[in-house]
Amino acid sequence: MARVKFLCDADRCIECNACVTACKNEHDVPWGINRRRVVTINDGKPGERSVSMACMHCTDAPCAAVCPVSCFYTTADGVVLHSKDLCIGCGYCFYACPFGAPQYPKVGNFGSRGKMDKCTYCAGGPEADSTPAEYAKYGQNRLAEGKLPICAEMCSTKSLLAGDGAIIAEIYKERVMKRGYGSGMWGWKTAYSDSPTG
Amino acid sequence: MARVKFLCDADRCIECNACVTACKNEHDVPWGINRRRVVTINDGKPGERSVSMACMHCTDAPCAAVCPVSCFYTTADGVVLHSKDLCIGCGYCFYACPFGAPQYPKVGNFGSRGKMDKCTYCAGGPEADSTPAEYAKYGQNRLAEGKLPICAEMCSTKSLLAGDGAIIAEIYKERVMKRGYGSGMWGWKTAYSDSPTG
Amino acid sequence: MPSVVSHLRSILAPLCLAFALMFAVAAPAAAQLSFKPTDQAVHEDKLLEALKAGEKVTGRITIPDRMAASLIQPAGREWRDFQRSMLPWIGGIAIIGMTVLLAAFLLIRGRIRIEKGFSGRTILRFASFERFMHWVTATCFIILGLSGLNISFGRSLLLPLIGPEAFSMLTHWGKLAHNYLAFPFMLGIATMFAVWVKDNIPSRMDWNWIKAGGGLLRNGQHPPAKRFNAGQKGIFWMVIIGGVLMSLSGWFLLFPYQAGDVTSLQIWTVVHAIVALLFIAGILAHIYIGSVGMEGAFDAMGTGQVDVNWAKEHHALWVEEEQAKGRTPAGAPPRGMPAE
Amino acid sequence: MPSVVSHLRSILAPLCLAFALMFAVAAPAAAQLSFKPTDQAVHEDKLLEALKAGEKVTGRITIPDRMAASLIQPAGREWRDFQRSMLPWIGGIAIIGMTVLLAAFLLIRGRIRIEKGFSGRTILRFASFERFMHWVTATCFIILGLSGLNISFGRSLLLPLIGPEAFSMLTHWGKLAHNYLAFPFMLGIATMFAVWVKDNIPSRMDWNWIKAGGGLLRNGQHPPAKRFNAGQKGIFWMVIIGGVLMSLSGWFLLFPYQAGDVTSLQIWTVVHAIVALLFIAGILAHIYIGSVGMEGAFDAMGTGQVDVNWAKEHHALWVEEEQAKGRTPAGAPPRGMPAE
Repeated sequence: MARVKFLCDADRCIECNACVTACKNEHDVPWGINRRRVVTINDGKPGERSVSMACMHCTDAPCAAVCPVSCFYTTADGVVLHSKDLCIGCGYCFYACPFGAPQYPKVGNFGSRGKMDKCTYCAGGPEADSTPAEYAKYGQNRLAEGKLPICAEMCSTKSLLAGDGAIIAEIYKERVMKRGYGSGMWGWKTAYSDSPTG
Repeated sequence: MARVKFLCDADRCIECNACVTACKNEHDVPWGINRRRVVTINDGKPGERSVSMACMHCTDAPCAAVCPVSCFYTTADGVVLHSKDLCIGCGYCFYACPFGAPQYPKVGNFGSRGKMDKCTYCAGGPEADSTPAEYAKYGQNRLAEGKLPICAEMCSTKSLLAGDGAIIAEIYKERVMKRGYGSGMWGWKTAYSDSPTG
Repeated sequence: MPSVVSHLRSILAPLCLAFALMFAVAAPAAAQLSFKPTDQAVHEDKLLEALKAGEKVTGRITIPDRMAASLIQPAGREWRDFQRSMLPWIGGIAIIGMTVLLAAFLLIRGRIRIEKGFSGRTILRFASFERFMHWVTATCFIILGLSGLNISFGRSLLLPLIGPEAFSMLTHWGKLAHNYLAFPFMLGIATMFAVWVKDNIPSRMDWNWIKAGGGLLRNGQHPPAKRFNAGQKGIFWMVIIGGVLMSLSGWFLLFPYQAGDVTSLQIWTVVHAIVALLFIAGILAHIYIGSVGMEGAFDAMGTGQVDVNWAKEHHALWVEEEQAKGRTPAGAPPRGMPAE
Repeated sequence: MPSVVSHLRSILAPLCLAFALMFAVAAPAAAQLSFKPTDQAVHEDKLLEALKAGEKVTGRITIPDRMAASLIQPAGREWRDFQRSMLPWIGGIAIIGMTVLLAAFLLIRGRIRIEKGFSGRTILRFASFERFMHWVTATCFIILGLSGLNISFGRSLLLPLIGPEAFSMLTHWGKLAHNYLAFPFMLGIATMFAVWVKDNIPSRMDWNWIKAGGGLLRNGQHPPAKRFNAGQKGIFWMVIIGGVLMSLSGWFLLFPYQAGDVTSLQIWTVVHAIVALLFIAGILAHIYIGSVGMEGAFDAMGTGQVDVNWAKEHHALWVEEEQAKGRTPAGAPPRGMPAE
């Protein structure tokens, strides 16, 4: 597999939140943590758009850059993962992340927030693939089973795309060509420092 | 919980097939078996409607009536389940089911189709709740965890409803009142011998 | 006044035209705006009402299983009614009815004796291959029949006695036996047809035999018959026709969806069940007459040698034919007979 | 002709009216039909460009976590740059710079001796409570400082030496220590302020002391001072102001999201880090002068008793005040001095 990415085509998102539900369900994500969320801008006004956002698995990821214990790593597919064994829950990745992806099970009591949790691109963590230990910490490892992230697989309007960055960018470009407009590949430039649609 | 039912509001279904995907994913349903499917009638013509269909968990279920080994039972919630230990894979339930719900892992070789598989309303089977044995045979037992079926939970347009029959029928009636039309609660009368919308 | 009218007309005419134009232009837009899905709505109720018997509400599906395109098949309910309501009646009348009939016959007519008693000399009626063929087919039939009856009625009759686990296992093995014994049974039917058809062509003589009641109803009356009398021919053709129907319907159940969708399977199960019950009833009569019902009859399929007196009474012409061929009765030692 | 014109007018006028009406009616319908989402499209690029510094692209969210309504916060990148690029420079200049400065000072000026040598008689400079307060705060400061430096620079300096597991565990315990020792540290700062503020009010005398270089630059020069000279007052106010800033910024990091969203946390971490580095640099100078840098100075916080000669040289007015109060120097046995 080439470099995998997420792409959210906000012109298609109907804010159904199925991606959010699917993610929570797939990984048994605890209360209070949302690895994915849908944000609606200009709500109720002309130009309303909804965007499904999670960790974008950035190129040169800010979270990895600022982590005091260097608990992040990038897989061969370009997925940004982290080790909950090394994480000290300091919150630095959340400060640096442009997308608000890192989540913490607790907030408060003397800054001890627990181990950071975030979208794994359904690719688990450093543990051996598809083991109960991996599941308990990071959720399902769908990539190891040859499956793509459940959020995108389940997207009813195929607004959220996951897969080879080149291919999903191509799909988006074709859509924009065909329908004649596009509000942008949300977060793409920020995450990957490129913008195939210019 | 009262008598649970499924309700498919075909005027809302956008044929995204997320319910199908969610179900297959939730229960690790093998290749070739679809516990849920989306059927589109009048495809491409005026009056096109898509309906998500699975086991409706009928009142006085035909499958239970015709099973030669009486392997079906109805839970206190009104969910129709079956025991794969007792099932002999004869296919009778499929002949009697108005909704084509029963599925078989094999077709052919001298009528040995393997144990029947069908929608469990995410309620597992006769095994102890949420055990690996139950998962292997029937998939997740979400009801035991206080969750509703994943197909309806994930429905992007809330076309597919699951839950207390009285409540979801009420929701549907309100919708019909508000929008001024309704193509019917698909399969409801056939499955439950009543029709709250007349 | 006329000028006013004329003026009004000259105003109204273009106005009407303009309005007509306006509606012509605005109509599609208005239609778009006032689009009510209800106008073109598909009502499930109406769809179901419009269905003819056996039809299904069917659409398009995106999964490979084409049969899944059937959305609702109301025929399932009729099939269920057949299985749970009609079949027990058909089975009850056919099987219990035949059993009562045979019991009454035995009670009234009694066992049909060899009038002249056993001669002690026998003649070969069925060669060993014929007997082998008969018993293989018969054994298959009995197991097929019992396992079939178990599928239809075991749930009511046997399940309460032995419990679900034992019953399910029994039924599972019964199903396997049913599936695999179908093949020797079909072979047996085909072989029987090939071997015996030449002796089972109906003839005028059969009509006389039937008119005479086959000699079954009264003592001392024995209408002449060749190798098979009309009663036996009836059994033969029942077995052949019933066997073919069972094989055909069973074949489609053995290899489901080869001949069509669920509707055809529903039809074949109904055919299979009705023919099977009539078949079983018929074979019950066959078993009766070949064992308890008639003295000396069982030997034909038992040892293959029948007593000459029995043969002469029931198959006078066949004995003559055999003797003409030089096949004289074997000089067997006199059979141990009851002191009658 | 006029009649024709009049006639035409009488036709055209209502026609125009009708057309006007037609457009009035059809216009919204046409707008509906030709609706192009692109006309009102929200372009991510434009949204991002329109953002002011520190602003976020924010919308509505249906989950309870209100902070999740922030869609994109470009400020994260600036915060990252601060952490990874600026902070090492600030830290390097402040800490390494101060160390180099002190080393140079020691090299050039040498250790500042008691000119008249140890008298052997001492006077109480800091009561035991003051010393306890000082050392509790100092210990907290050292652990806070080291664990803080580890958070910022441990990844580069320590991680490669001891490996990720050991480093992560160390940093985790360091973080806990940092979080909990913050409280005694804050208490210490508050107590120091309460106890010492009356002796640290700046006065004209301090100005003279500073002009004279505090007697540090040249031997034999000792500008008069009360209990604390201007240098010590400087340390005091650095500790108080630095401590308050560290406490304030740290408090918001200890209890995140009490004071606002991620932006305020970004700001507080930056404040915390910069103040901390300057604070550490300042305290390095304090440690130097109180230990290696000046003969007899450590005793003040060590035993609490300073040599009378040291006291007279550095705090002439304070010694006079103490003697006026009747607190005479203790007749301690002559201190073991080097033979100088």
